[in-house]
Amino acid sequence: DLPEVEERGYLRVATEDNYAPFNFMSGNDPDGFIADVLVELEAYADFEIRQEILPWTGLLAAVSNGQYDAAITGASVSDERLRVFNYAPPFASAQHFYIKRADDDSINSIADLDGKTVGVQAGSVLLSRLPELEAMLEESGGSLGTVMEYEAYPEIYADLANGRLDYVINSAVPVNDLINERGDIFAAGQAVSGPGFVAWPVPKNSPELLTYLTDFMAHLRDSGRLKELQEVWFGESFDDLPTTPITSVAEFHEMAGM
Amino acid sequence: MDGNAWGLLLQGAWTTAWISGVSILLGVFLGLVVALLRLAKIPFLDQLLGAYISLARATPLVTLILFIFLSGPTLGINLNRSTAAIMALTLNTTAFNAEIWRSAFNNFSKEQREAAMAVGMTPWVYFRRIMLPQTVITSLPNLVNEMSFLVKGSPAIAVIGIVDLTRVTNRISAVTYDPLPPILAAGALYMAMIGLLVWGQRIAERKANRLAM
Amino acid sequence: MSNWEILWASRDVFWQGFGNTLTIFSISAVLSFLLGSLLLFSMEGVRPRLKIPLRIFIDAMRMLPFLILAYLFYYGLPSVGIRMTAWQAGVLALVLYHGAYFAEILRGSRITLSSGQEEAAIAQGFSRPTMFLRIILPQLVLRTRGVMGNQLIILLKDTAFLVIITVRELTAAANSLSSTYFIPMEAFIVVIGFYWMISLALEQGIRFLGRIGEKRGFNNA
Amino acid sequence: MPEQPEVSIRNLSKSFDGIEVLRDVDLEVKSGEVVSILGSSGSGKSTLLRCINWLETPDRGEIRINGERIGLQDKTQKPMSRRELAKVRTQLGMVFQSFNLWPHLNVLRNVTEALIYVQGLKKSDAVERAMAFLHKVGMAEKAASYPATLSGGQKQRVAIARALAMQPKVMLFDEPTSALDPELVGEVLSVMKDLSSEGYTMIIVTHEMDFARNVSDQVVFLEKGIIIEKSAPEIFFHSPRSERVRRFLELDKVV
Amino acid sequence: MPEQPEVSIRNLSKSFDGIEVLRDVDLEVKSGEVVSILGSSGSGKSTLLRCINWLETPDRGEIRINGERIGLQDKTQKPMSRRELAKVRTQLGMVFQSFNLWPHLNVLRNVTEALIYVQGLKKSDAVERAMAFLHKVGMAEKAASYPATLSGGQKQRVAIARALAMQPKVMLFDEPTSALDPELVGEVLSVMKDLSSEGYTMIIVTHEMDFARNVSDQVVFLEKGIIIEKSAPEIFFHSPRSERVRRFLELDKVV
Ligand SMILES: Nc1ncnc2c1ncn2[C@@H]1O[C@H](COP(=O)(O)OP(=O)(O)OP(=O)(O)O)[C@@H](O)[C@H]1O
Ligand SMILES: Nc1ncnc2c1ncn2[C@@H]1O[C@H](COP(=O)(O)OP(=O)(O)OP(=O)(O)O)[C@@H](O)[C@H]1O
Ligand SMILES: [Mg+2]
Ligand SMILES: [Mg+2]
Repeated sequence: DLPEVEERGYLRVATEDNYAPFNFMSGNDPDGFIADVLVELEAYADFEIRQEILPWTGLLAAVSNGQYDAAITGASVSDERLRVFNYAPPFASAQHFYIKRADDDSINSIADLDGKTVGVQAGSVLLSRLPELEAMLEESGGSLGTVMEYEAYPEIYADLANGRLDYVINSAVPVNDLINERGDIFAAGQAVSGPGFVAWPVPKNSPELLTYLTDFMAHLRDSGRLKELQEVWFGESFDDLPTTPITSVAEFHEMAGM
Repeated sequence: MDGNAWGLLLQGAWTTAWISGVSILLGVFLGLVVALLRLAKIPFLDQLLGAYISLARATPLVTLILFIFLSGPTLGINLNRSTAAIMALTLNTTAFNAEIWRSAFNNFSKEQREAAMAVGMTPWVYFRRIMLPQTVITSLPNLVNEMSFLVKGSPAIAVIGIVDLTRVTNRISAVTYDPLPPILAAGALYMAMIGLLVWGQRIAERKANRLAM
Repeated sequence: MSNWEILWASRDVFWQGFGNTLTIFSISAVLSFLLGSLLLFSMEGVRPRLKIPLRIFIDAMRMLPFLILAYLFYYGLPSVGIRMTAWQAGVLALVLYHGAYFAEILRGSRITLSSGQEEAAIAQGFSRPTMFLRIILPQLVLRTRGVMGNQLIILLKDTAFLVIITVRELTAAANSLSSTYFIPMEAFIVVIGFYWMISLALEQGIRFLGRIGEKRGFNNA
Repeated sequence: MPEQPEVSIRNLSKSFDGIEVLRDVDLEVKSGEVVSILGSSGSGKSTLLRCINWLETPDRGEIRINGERIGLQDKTQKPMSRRELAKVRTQLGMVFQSFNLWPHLNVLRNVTEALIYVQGLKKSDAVERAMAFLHKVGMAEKAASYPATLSGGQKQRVAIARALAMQPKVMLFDEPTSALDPELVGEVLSVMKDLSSEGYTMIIVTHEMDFARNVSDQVVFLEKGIIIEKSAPEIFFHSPRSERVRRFLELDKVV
Repeated sequence: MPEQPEVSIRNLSKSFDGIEVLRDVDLEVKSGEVVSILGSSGSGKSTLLRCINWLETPDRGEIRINGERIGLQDKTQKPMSRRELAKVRTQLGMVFQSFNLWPHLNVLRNVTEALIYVQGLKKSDAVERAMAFLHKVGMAEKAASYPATLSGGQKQRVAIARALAMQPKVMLFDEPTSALDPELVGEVLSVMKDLSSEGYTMIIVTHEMDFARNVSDQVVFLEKGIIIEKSAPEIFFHSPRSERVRRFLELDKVV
């Protein structure tokens, strides 16, 4: 927790390296939204920040295990993770959108997704919130088609491009980034879920650190730096995000309107 | 892909190469030791080693590496990443190599052993002068097979933050959204590394083909 | 709910994954052994011109990471108009890949088989295929049983790579449970338990071969 | 028209690593004839036998079994396919100097294997015939044993039974009795005599002079790959033409 | 005090899979004595020889080389460590029925290997001694060849040279001349005679009656694992006590 960190003199944070635009590498150096935020944090804090780069697979385990104090990455908030982690106030929306092939004219609205094959990451928050889409489809008299689960998004996009999938669901920020890079092939559609949030997981047994990071987020927001960085990296600012930490499922559901 | 990307890939390849290389050397040697200890059929130790081989072979590498890395601090040992990776790879490959060696020893000609015993060779001299030189050659295809699996399985070490060849590939494709070129390039580098081992095997075999009797 | 209770509640997911793993593994193990034997037989020189391409195929498979092979089959081939289901692509990749390894294992033992036995068979008028099937292959299997055990276990674990091409096998089940509920350790302990069960069964089979071999003087250590 | 020889060898030469092991060997063996090949160790006896059924490919020369060419196509001089070779070889049986039993099969199955999978006998017939020959060599009660548990002489007897059971036209024996005791030598001999009276042709490499004297119609002496004496046993053992053979025979008496 | 026997075997029994292959064998071999073991195939001759240097572990009985117990610790009756066994075995040389050469070493190194790594000779001395023995068996010019390229008799001669070069006190021969031609039999025999006059003790399993008659001090006849005759060659070959031996010898003459 925070006293330990202050005594130690440095904060150990885990980040990722292949989740653009949050975390990615330019050559050998971390880049992206998080990298810039860490610069701010370094300036804000009176202790050192030591950053370690891990792949997503082992990352949350290492944090919950106490190897690191917090995961400074783009982690979506979910009911299940809230059992183990609290979240600092969110810095990006994780609302879900569908993506289709740019040249596919058969899909123009959510109702058109009726019965079509969808790709989504296995075990993800996106998968667990599919019932919301199902409800929308049923409203328009349709139903959810086959759901294909993948380990990672690069493969999902590959299968969308080669036609095995009709559409893919991902959250706001990565969707924007994808369309930025490959707008020639893919196109974004409408939201298929209520609001969702991207935030930093902090172990449940570090309440003081959570408070500290909450204050830091407030500092970023108030100084206008957060908005700037969001516009640089996400292409839009998310102005109506909650400003308090998320520590329980009930809180989360209320914020997300679930 | 630009020159910069190639530079990163080569750095990753070097990491993969040296960590695999060290683990291969350790694994071949420790596998031999384990196989010999099992041949001695020392009660208890034999069962212990048998259980180790059985479990280590069945455990996926990623799990093993995470386990070593995460449980190290709990046990009060602070492993650096490379050490943890080498430990995990070695634990894994040793189990397979032990079975390769054991199989070679089991298949070794009974007549030759008896001839050695009859001239008064001690087990050690027999092992070193008669059995080992022949089983090294006959096990070579299998040892090189296992080495190839080790190199190919090494991407698992990325899970604790080591930037190996595969990790570099992921980093590049995360930005470009075009995974195929870096994957193919990495594939070529992996093939070059393992190709070196396979080539060595062919050379050694050609030199020793008189063993077929 | 404790982590173990969560896992218990999701036991269906595990059973299904286990069933898939077992099915893929059994099919691929049988087929790749057959392919390996066939490769070895074809390299024995019925057509000398086949020998070099086969050699190259085997070495290429040994050099190529399995993941890339599976990846190319599933994601790469559609671009040239060949579309396989995940299972077809997965099993085909496993069979080609491990078939090459089986061939190399058998070949390694083949070159140390005494030529006298082969000559005895030839002198009795055995045709090549019959001799291979009745005289050579059974001995190779007895002699390579330990290494075959290794290979089968690696094959078993390689089925886990098929998660990347959407085959929902055991590791996929664990991955998704552990990332959904964030219970990595427990989920993987269960998976290791399952894999270990299968490999213990394999080891039992290998031991049985060992007893057959022992009676025939194949076990000399 | 003269009777056609069962085995005819013409001009056979073979070298290993540039050293000539057989040089211009000529030999004709008539149907039902028994030929013994003598010669010192390394003189090329085994090699000659192995060339006859093309286990060793000669460098030059021509071998015919029953007038049929082995190894090379008669017209084109091209190598035979393996299938063709296998067919010619079914006329030839061979007992090896080093037995070459198949270790994964028990004694009975060592004998039945070729009966079933080459001659296509029914399993029960194969077993019956195999047991008959195993009886002849006194190995019937070891039918279920594996080669690894047999004594040297026992292995040799199984190897003999295995070759005999195929009932080929011509039998090639490479020192068939070297590991046998006198009693068994007698038994195996009587089996071989039966065979010869049944019309089998036999070529036997042996070191046992008595054996050669009593059984053969023709005795051949090889020296450094050349046939230096080829005659009926009465002549060979009593008045050999060559000095070399005389010395060879004398040494035998001294022992 | 009576002279201590070089090899003493008492009450030796051994069975395989419940079948007794040796039963209560007693044998004493004095220093410098040559003992021939005769018997039909499968009677247990090789097994007896293999028990003497503990390649086969007997079920019961005691074997002493020069008074020194082999296999079991004298006091505790516990099995010897392999190192201790190796030490006792240096007094015993053995030539196997199936040669058992080491295929990865050439002929010369097959002979020198144990000289260097067991007896600790310098390499040059080992080579010198090895070449001397290879000369004796006529294999000096094949010193650089590998076993796979040797003929049967050549392999056997190398195996003999390998055992002789160790200059053990007691030599065990398992049918050392079965694959040799008469000339070589003579040569090997004379080597063996030399050895016996140099004070070597020898136990020889053989099927060659003349050999046994001319060389041995004692002839032993095994039948189904029991010694049924043990006598000097003059008695053995002219007036054997047992009917069985008489029949055995008669058959020899018939051939
Ligand atoms: N594969 C081989 N490569 C090289 N040389 C060989 C090979 N086979 C045999 N030789 C050589 O050819 C010669 C003749 O060998 P062969 O086996 O025909 O002798 P042999 O007359 O049968 O002798 P023995 O009575 O000892 O069995 C020997 O000098 C042997 O070393
Ligand atoms: N490892 C074994 N397992 C089972 N039975 C065996 C084994 N070794 C030998 N025997 C049996 O023991 C008996 C005696 O064998 P041994 O080799 O001593 O005979 P031998 O007198 O040397 O015969 P030969 O003259 O044919 O060499 C044989 O019936 C043989 O089948
Ligand atoms: Mg020969
Ligand atoms: Mg014997």
